[in-house]
Amino acid sequence: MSNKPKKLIEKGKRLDGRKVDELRPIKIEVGILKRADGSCYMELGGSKVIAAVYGPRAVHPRHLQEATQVIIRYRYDMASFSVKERKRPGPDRRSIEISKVSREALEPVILKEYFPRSVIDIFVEILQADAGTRTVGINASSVALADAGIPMRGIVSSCAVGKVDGEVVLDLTGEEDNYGEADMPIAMTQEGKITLLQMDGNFTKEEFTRAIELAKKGCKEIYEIQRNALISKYEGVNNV
Amino acid sequence: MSNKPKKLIEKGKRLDGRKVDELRPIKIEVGILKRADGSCYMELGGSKVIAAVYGPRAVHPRHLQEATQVIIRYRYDMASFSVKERKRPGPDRRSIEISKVSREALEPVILKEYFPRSVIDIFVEILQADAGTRTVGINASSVALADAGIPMRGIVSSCAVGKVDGEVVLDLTGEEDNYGEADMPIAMTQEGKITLLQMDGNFTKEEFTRAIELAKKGCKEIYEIQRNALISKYEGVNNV
Amino acid sequence: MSNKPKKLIEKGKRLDGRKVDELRPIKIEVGILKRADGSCYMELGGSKVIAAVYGPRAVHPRHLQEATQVIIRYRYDMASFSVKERKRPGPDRRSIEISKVSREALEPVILKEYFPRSVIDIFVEILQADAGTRTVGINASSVALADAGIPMRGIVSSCAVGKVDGEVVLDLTGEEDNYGEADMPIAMTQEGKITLLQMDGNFTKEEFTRAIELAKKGCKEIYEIQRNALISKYEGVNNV
Amino acid sequence: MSDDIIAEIKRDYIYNLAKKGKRVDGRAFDEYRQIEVETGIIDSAEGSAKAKIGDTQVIVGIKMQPGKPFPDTPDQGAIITNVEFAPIASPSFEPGPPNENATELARVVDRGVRESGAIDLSKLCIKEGEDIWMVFIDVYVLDHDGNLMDASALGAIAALLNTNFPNERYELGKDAPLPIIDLPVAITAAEIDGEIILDPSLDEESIASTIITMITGKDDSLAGMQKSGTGPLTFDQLFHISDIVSKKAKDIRKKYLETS
Amino acid sequence: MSDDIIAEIKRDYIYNLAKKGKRVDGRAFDEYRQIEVETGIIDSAEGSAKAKIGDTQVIVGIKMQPGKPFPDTPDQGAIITNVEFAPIASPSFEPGPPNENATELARVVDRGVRESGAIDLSKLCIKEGEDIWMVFIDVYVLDHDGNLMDASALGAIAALLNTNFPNERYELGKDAPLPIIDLPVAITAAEIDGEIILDPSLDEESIASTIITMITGKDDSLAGMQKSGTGPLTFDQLFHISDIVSKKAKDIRKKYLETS
Amino acid sequence: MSDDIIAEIKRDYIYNLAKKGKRVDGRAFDEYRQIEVETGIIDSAEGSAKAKIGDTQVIVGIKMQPGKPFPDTPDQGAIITNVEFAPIASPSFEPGPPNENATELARVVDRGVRESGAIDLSKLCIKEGEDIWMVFIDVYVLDHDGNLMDASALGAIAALLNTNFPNERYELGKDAPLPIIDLPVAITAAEIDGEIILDPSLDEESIASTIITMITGKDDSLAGMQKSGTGPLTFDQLFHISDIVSKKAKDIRKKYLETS
Repeated sequence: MSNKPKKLIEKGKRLDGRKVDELRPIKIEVGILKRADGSCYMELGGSKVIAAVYGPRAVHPRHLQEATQVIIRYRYDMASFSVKERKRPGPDRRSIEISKVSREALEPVILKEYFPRSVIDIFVEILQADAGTRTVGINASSVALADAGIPMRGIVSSCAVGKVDGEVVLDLTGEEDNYGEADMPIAMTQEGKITLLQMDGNFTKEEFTRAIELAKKGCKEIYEIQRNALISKYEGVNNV
Repeated sequence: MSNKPKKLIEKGKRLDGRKVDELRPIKIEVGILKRADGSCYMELGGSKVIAAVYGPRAVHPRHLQEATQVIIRYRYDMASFSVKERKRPGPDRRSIEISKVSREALEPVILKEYFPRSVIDIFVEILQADAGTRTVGINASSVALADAGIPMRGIVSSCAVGKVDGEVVLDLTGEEDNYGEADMPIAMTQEGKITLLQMDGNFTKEEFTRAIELAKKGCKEIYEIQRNALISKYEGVNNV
Repeated sequence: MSNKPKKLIEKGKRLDGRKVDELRPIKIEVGILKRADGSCYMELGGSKVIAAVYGPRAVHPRHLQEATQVIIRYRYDMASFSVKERKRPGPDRRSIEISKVSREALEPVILKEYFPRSVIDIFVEILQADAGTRTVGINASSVALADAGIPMRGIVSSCAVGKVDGEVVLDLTGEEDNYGEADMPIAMTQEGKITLLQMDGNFTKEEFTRAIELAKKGCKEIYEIQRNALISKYEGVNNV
Repeated sequence: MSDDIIAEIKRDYIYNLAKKGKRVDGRAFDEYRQIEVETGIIDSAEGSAKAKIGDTQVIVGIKMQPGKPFPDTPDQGAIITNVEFAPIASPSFEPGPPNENATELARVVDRGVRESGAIDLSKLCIKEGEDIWMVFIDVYVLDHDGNLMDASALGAIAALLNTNFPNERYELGKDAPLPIIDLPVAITAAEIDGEIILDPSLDEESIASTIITMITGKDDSLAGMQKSGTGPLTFDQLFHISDIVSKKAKDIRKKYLETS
Repeated sequence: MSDDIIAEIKRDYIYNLAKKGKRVDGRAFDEYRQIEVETGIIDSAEGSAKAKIGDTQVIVGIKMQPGKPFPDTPDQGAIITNVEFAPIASPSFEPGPPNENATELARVVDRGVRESGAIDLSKLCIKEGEDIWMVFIDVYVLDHDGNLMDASALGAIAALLNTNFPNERYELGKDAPLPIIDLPVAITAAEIDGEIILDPSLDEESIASTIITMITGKDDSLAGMQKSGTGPLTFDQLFHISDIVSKKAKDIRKKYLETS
Repeated sequence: MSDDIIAEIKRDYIYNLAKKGKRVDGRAFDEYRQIEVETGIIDSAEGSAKAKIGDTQVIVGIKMQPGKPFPDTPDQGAIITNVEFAPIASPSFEPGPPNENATELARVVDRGVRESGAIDLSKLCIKEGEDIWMVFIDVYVLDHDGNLMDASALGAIAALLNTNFPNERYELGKDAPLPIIDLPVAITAAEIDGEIILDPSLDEESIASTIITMITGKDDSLAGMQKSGTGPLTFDQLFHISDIVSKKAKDIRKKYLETS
C-alpha cells in the first residue's frame, strides 16, 4: 500500500486534477450482454462494473413467492482480480451488506405489484474497483432494469460524497477514501427522494448539509448520463 | 491454563468450600424473555444459561412433519465469550452431540402425541461456562417447557457426578473437571427414570454405584428448585 | 516423496516387472455388501476400490425427478487414509470432476427409460490409491450395476494408458504417473464405443494412435475379468 | 383470524394513532422506551454488558487475543464485530450463519465504534508489525422487540468501557483497562406514513417504510449513518432527523455511559 | 404393502419373540453375532483394520502426521477421531458432512480410546511445545446392519494395535510400533419392551427405545458410557447391564485383541 | 408454447440442417464464430484478457502473489485456476460455489496451461523451499452462448501473455513480464446425430450427445483432451476430430496469440 500523500487537495485541485465538486469520467454502454434481459456496463474513473437483469421470472422454490408483488434480488459481487490483493470468490460480509442496501435503493422505483409471484434478479459484477463501486453498481443496475423493460417510476442515480483534507468533496477515488475523513454513498430519484444513505467517518452538521448539496449535484449529472445512454439505445434500435 | 493444584479435596472440603455431595449455588428465573413461549435463566456456580422454548408451531419444510407426534428440536449453543479462549460462533462436534443427547433427555416426558405435524424448538444459550453446562441446559429447558405450557409427564432434572482425587463427588467445577478422573452427566425424572447418561474417565464398579446414588441426591435437590421456581411464577401471576 | 528413478523402463520391463502392454494384477469380488442393491470390490495393483449401487429408488426432492428417465448419480470419494498424506474427508475439485466423467462413462449403457422419475445412485469409495482409481471405480461400478440387476446394453470397461520414458505403456502405477509424460484414462463398451476419454501430458499423433490401440487391448482383458466375476456370482447363486 | 388479517388491523391502528400524534404504548414521537444497562456480567469475557430498551435485550461480550496486524496497518489493533441473532430471541430467527440483517447490524455497530474513534487502535499494538490485540465485539440478541441497532450499539460501547486487557493470561504484564476515547451513541428513527418516530418497537418497525440510524460522538458530529428499508426519504425528513438525534444521543450518553 | 406396515409387523414379531426370550436370528439375549477382525489391509495407512460384527462392516485407517501441540498440553500428542457414514453402507446414509449420529459415534469412540488411556499421549511428543504426533482415527462404515458403535470401537483399537510411527517419512528415525497400553472394548445393549439384549441388529435397534454403550478397560473399570435413544432406563436395568458387559468385553478383548 | 415444445422443434431443426451439412447460423461444420481477444483491460490484475467467440464472452484476470511451495516441488511455482459462472452470464447460472461443470472447465483449462508447459514453473521460484509465486487464473464467464471451454482457454493464455510479475509491490525488484513458453489452444467439437461440428453454439451444445475438447501446443502435439456428455464416440469419430483440430488450433494461435 502506498503511503499517504502530503496533500490530497492543493489549490482547490485534487490529485487527479478534478475540482471538489467534479465527478470522475464516466463511460456507459447499454445492452452489452446477449443472454441477460437487460444489461449495462459502466465505468466511473477506475471503477468498472457490469450489471445484468433477469426477469421477471418464476420463483423457485415456490414458498419464496409473494402473492401480491415481485421479489427483487440483488447480488453485488467483486471479481477476484478487481482489487490489488486477490479476493477469494464469493460473498463476504461487506458484499452482503452492499447487496441489501443496493436492493433497497432500487425497490422504491420498481412497480412491484405488476408481477406477483415472480422475481427480478439484479446481478452486479465489479470488474475493477477504485472506490464508489456500490454507487456505480446502482447506477448501472438502474439502467439495466430499464433496458430489461421493467416498469419503473423513474431512474435511481447514485454517487458518493466525502471529506478529504477537511473539505467536502464529490466522488472519492480509492486513495481519497483511504486517507479521507468521511465517506457517504447516497442514491436518489430525480424527484429528490433518498433511496440509499450510508455514512461513516466524521461530519459536522454543516459538513453534512454541504455534502447533501454536493450529492444532489452529482446525482443530477449522473441521471443525465443514464438518460442519454437509454435514449441512444432506443434511437439505435429504431434506426436499425 | 492454571496448573493443577496439589489437592482438589482437603479434609472433605473442595477448593470452593463445598462438601463432596454438595451442589454449587443455584439461581433460577422463569419467564425472562418476552418473545419466547417459555424461558428460563439458570446459574449453577459459574455456569450461566438461558433456555427458550418456541412452539408447538408449524414445521417447514413440510416433509419434515411427523403424522402422529410433535418433533422436538434442541440446540445447545455456546456464546463466543462464554469461555476463556473466544469460541467461533456456530455449532461444532461437541455441541452437536450435546444437542442430541439433551433432546433425548427431554423427549421421554413430553406428551408428543398431543401435537402431530408440529415442532417444539428448545434453544439453549450458554452465556458463561464453568462445567456442567449441558446439565444446566437440560434443567433450564425443562422449566422453560413447563413455562411454555407444554404438556409433560414430569420435570427432568440433571446434574453431573465425577471423580476427583479418587473420590466420587457431586457437581464438578471446571477445575475439578480438568484435573479430575471421571465425569458423568446424568438426567432423570422424579420417578427415577434415567433419560441421559454419559460417562468418561475411569470408574470402578463400586465408584459407579456410589456415583449413581450421589446423582440421585443431586437431581432431587435440583427438582425442588425447579418446582419452586415454577410455583413462584404461577403464584406471581395469580397475585397480579 | 521418493526421487525419480533413473529409468522407469529397462529392457522392455517396468519397475514392477511388467511388460509395456501388461495390466497390473486384478482381484475382483461381487456382492460383498449386504445393504447395497449391488456391490463390487476390485483391486488393480495397489488400488483398492468398493463400488455400491442403490436403486432405482425414489428421488427427493421431487422437483429433481425426470419424467421420462432415471437419473444417474455417481459419487467418487477417496477415504482419508487412501493416500500417503491424509486427505480431509469430503469432495474436492478433483473428485467432483471424476464423479462427473465417471457418471457420463456409465450412462450410455444404462437403459434409463425403464425407470422414469427414479434415481440410481452409484457410490465409489477408494480405500487405497495407487493410480488408475477412476478406471477401477468405473469397472467396479459397472459390475455393481449388473449385480443390482440394472438393465444395461453392456458392460463398460476402463483402463489408463500413458507415456513413460518416451514409451506408450498400459496401466500406469503411481510412480509411473508422477514421473511419466502423459496419462490417458479411457472407458469403452465391448462394441468399442468410447464413453470416457481424458488426457493430459504430451502425445504426438502417432503416440496417441498407439495409446488407443493399447487401451483397446487393456479394456478387452478387463471386460473378460468383469464378465467372469459376474458369471461366477450367478453360478454361485445357482449352486446354492 | 389469520395472521395476515391481524397484521392488517395492527397496521391500520398504528397508522391512525400516528396521524393523531400518538403511539401504541403512549410514548411521544421522540421518546425512548425504558433503557437499562448492566455491565460486568460475564466473567469469562474481558468486558461485557447487557443492554435493554423496553423488552429488547442484547448481551455483548468482549474478547481480546493477540494476533497479527494487517500488512497496511502494522501498528494498529483490529476490531471484529459480530452479531448473532440467537434463535431464543425471536420466532423468526433461525440457527445458522448471520443473515443480511445481522450482517448489516454488525457492520453498522462496527463502523460506529471504529469511525467515532472510540478506541485508539494504536494503543492495541503489542509489537509493531508482529503482534497486535484483536478486539472481538460479540453481540448476542436475547429478546427482539425492535430497535436492535440502538441496543446493540449501546451494549457494545458499554461493554468496551468495562473491558480489561487480559495481559496476565498472555504474560504481557498486568491487566489494565481498555482506554476509550469517544462514546458513540446510535439513535434510530422510523418513518410511518410521513411521521418520524424514535426508538421504533417491533410492531412499529414492521410497518415503517424506512428506518434510519444516526451515530454521533461526544462532540455531536456524525460518525455514522445507515438507512434501511425500501421506502424513500425526503431531504426535509432527513434534516429533521439529524436535528433531533443530537439531544437524544447526549441524554443517553450522559445517563448510561458517562456515569460508569 | 407399504414400508410402514412391514415395519409394524416386524416390530410386533421382534417384540413377541423378546417376550419369549428369543431373537430373530436365534441368538441368546447376551450373544454377539460372529465377529471378524482383519488388520494391515491398507498400505497407505499407518495402521488399519476391518471389523465385522455379523453383516455390519467398518474399516478403520490410522494416519499420523506431525503437528503443533495444544497450548495447555505442550508435551502431549493429539487424537482426532472421525466417523464417515459412507453412503455405500446404507440406503439412509447420504453424502455430506457427518450428521449427529456419526458425530456422536466418533466422539464416543474417541473418548473410549482417550479415557481408557489406551495411548500414552506423552509418547506422541516429538519436541515439547513444538512438535507432536497427531493420530487420525478414521472410521469408514461400509455396511450398516446395526451396532456400529461396537464395530467402530473394535476396529479403532485393532487398527491402533497395528500402527507404526511413520518416522522415516518425516526423517525422525526408524519406523516403530505405536505403544498401546489399554485395550478398551465397547459393549452395546438395547432395551426392547423391558428386555435387555446385547449387540442389537439393525432391526432390533430400530425398535429399541433406548441403547446404551459401556466401554471397559483391561482392569474391568468403566472408561466410557453413552445412552442414546428417547426411551428412559431404570436404575435396575442400568446395573443389570453394567453386570453383564464385563464378561462379554473380556471375551472379545481376549479373542480379537490380545492375540494379535 | 411450452419451453419443451420449443426445445423439441429447435432440436429437430438443427438435426435436419446437420443432415444437409448445414448449421443454423450458416457456418461450415469446421468453422468458428467470430473471435475477439482484448488484453490489458483490468488495471488491478497482473494480466487480463477478454475473449469473445460469437456472443460467448469471458474475462480472465491473472493475480500473482508469493506463497509457500508444495513439499514435493520446493523449486516450482503454483498455478491455481478457477472458473466462475457469474450469474450475469446465463439464466441457468446461480450464485454459489462452482458446480461440476465450472469445476470441470477450470480443471481442463488448468491442465491445458500446465501440461503444455506454457509456463516454466521453475521460473516462478523466489527462494527454493521457501517462497514461490502463486499464479491465480480466474475466469469469469460474462455471457454464455456455448463453447465456454475454448473461450476460457483462449482468454487464459492471452491473459498470461499479458502478465507482469508484480515484483515492486512485494519489494522483489522491477516488474517483469511472465515468460510464456508454449501457446496451448483448445478446440472443441460436438457430435450431433453422427456429424462432427466445431465451436458448438449453446443451442448446438444442448442437443449434442457428446462434446470433446482437444488441446494442442505449438508443435502440434496433444497436451490435453476431455470428453464430456453422455453419448458414446466411435474410434473413427475420435481420429477424425484429432485430424481437424490441428489446423484450426494453428490458425487461432497465429491470429490471436502470436501477434501480441
